[in-house]
Amino acid sequence: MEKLITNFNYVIVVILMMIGLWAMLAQKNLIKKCIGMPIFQTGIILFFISIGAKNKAKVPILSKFVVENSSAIIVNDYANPLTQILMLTAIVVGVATLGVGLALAQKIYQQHSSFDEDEILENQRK
Amino acid sequence: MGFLGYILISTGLVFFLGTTIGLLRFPDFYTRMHAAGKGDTLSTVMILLGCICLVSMSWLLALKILLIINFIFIGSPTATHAMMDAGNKAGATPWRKDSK
Amino acid sequence: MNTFITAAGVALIGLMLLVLIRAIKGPTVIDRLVAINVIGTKSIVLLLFAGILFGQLEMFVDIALGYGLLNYIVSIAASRYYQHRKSLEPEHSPGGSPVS
Amino acid sequence: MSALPIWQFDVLLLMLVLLFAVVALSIRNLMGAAVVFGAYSFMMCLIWAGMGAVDVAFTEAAVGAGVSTVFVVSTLYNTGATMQRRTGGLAFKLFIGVVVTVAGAFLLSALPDFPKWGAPDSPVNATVAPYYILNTFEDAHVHNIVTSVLADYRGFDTLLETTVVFIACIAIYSIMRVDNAKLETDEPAIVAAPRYDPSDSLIVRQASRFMVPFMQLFALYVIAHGHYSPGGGFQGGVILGASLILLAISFDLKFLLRQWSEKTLMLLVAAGVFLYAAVGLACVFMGGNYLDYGFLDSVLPGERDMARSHGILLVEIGVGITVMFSMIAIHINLASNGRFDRGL
Repeated sequence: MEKLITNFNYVIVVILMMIGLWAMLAQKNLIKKCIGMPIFQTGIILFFISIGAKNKAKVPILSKFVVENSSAIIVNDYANPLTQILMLTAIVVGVATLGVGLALAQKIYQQHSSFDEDEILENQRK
Repeated sequence: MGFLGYILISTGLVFFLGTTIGLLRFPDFYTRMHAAGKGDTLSTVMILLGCICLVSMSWLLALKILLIINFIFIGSPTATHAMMDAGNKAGATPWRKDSK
Repeated sequence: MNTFITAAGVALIGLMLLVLIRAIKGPTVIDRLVAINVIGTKSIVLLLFAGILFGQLEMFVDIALGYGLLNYIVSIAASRYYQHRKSLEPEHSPGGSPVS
Repeated sequence: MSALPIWQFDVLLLMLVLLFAVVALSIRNLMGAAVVFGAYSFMMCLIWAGMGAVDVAFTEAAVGAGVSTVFVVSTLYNTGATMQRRTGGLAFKLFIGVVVTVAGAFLLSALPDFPKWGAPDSPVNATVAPYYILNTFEDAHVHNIVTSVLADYRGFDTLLETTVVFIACIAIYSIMRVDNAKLETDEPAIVAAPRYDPSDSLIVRQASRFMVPFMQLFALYVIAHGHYSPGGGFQGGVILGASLILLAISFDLKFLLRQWSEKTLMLLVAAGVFLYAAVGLACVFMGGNYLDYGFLDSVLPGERDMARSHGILLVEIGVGITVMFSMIAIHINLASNGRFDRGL
């Protein structure tokens, strides 16, 4: 129970991933599926960012003062940059893949004039 | 200077409270838009000005925040206009006294 | 000062929650759009508050500036959408709109 | 050092973000769902900022406010779907819910083994990451550690991510693009949108005309100043793309296509990746490894560390070009239904 409070971020991560996965599997509407995909994705991004966050740390940008006086850099003053760059690219790639999903949905709508999975399947059987 | 900052931020929060109440309580889209369009812009501008007064910062930083205020001052009323236009074109009906 | 900013930020988030009620309830899409626009403008303020609390405002002000510039694109897109598609109906009465 | 992490904000915002996710999925009107999804992205941006990930927050801000919602809106515009069909299938939804909950329970069972939230001595923070923090200024003369890791230490990763954006753009192009000449005979156009409409709002057009130059100037600043403050090719590219998308929305798609023809757009999408790869190849010719910018010091001004700094700038420009034009190409494809003549 105590872990539930200190590791609160992971709980949110898991719940976000569950919501996204549920939306992608259970929602019949293609647009809703396309919205569920980024929710799942932000769950994973939140996992990475929150695992790299440090208590009482600043943003990972060296200040002019530290650099010019060549004073020792204290590692724990800066948040983890590595997890951040892994996720930074993932966001832009995510919006590009969202575009691919929407393009597919739009093409399917042109064929079947519906976003609904059941109707599309019915149309195909005819 | 700091005192002015506290006052400006508090006033901005009060205006935002007004916006929120207006958004929640007004009966139709146009009146809600009235509350949101005016109160939102004004409260944001006030809080940002309060930030400039409250925190000691370089002039470049203050200029950047003033630029944000400038863009909000142009962008937010444009958005309000566009949404009002959208509501009008889409056929949102205005509230009348005799409508329920 | 930090306590005041923290309190103001928590108050802003609380008021945003109230605005979210309009986004959940809002009978038409346009109502939701108004609420979301208000939330977007207030995110700019919250970003600046985060910058003040971190003590590194110069790093956060760029993000806020980007938000200030980009915040109204969605409203204009929605206005274009409703210029050509007159399909504004409360969700609980589907009426004659194309259901899919 | 008044470094104060704002966990109290974060806990509130994390609750709020769950609420937004649920609301976005439960609204039956698709346009409403798209709009609320935009606000979900605002909240996420605030959370990243609260955890000190400013670059990620910037990317999320540019993507969430500028492009992703507009993509969904243009898809809805071209299809004309407004409402989700009210389907039964409650048993199916519940079954999926149970499956997902079981999967989530498995993940949650690992909860006690994770390091504490914000612990500085967790394996992630204590093994590899300190090297970057300690050495980035000596190696590459860059203040922003994220930029140097992005474009220099992990340059391969970013090159391939840029390629993924490029490939996604190509995929959308090949899915959506239709031949205008054939279209009339094959099937009737689903949307009979009017052409340029003079009754468009003058206010919106004038405001866009005022804002777009500032947006582009700001985006160039973001790309160039990414060494010292949050920013870089991805953020600047998305803002540049959003500025042209704003032009296309507030004027007309034709207005944009008069200046950027279809061919130019697609060539420029490829040109960004090409610039990135070419900088890497130039390093090979100068005698170093692929993407080892230090060996460009005879071409670029400065010593080896400054050469790395300038190499990073070149690479960021390449990323910016690809991201900008792929965002525009994706928008035009989605908004015009692949016809490249008119649309949202």
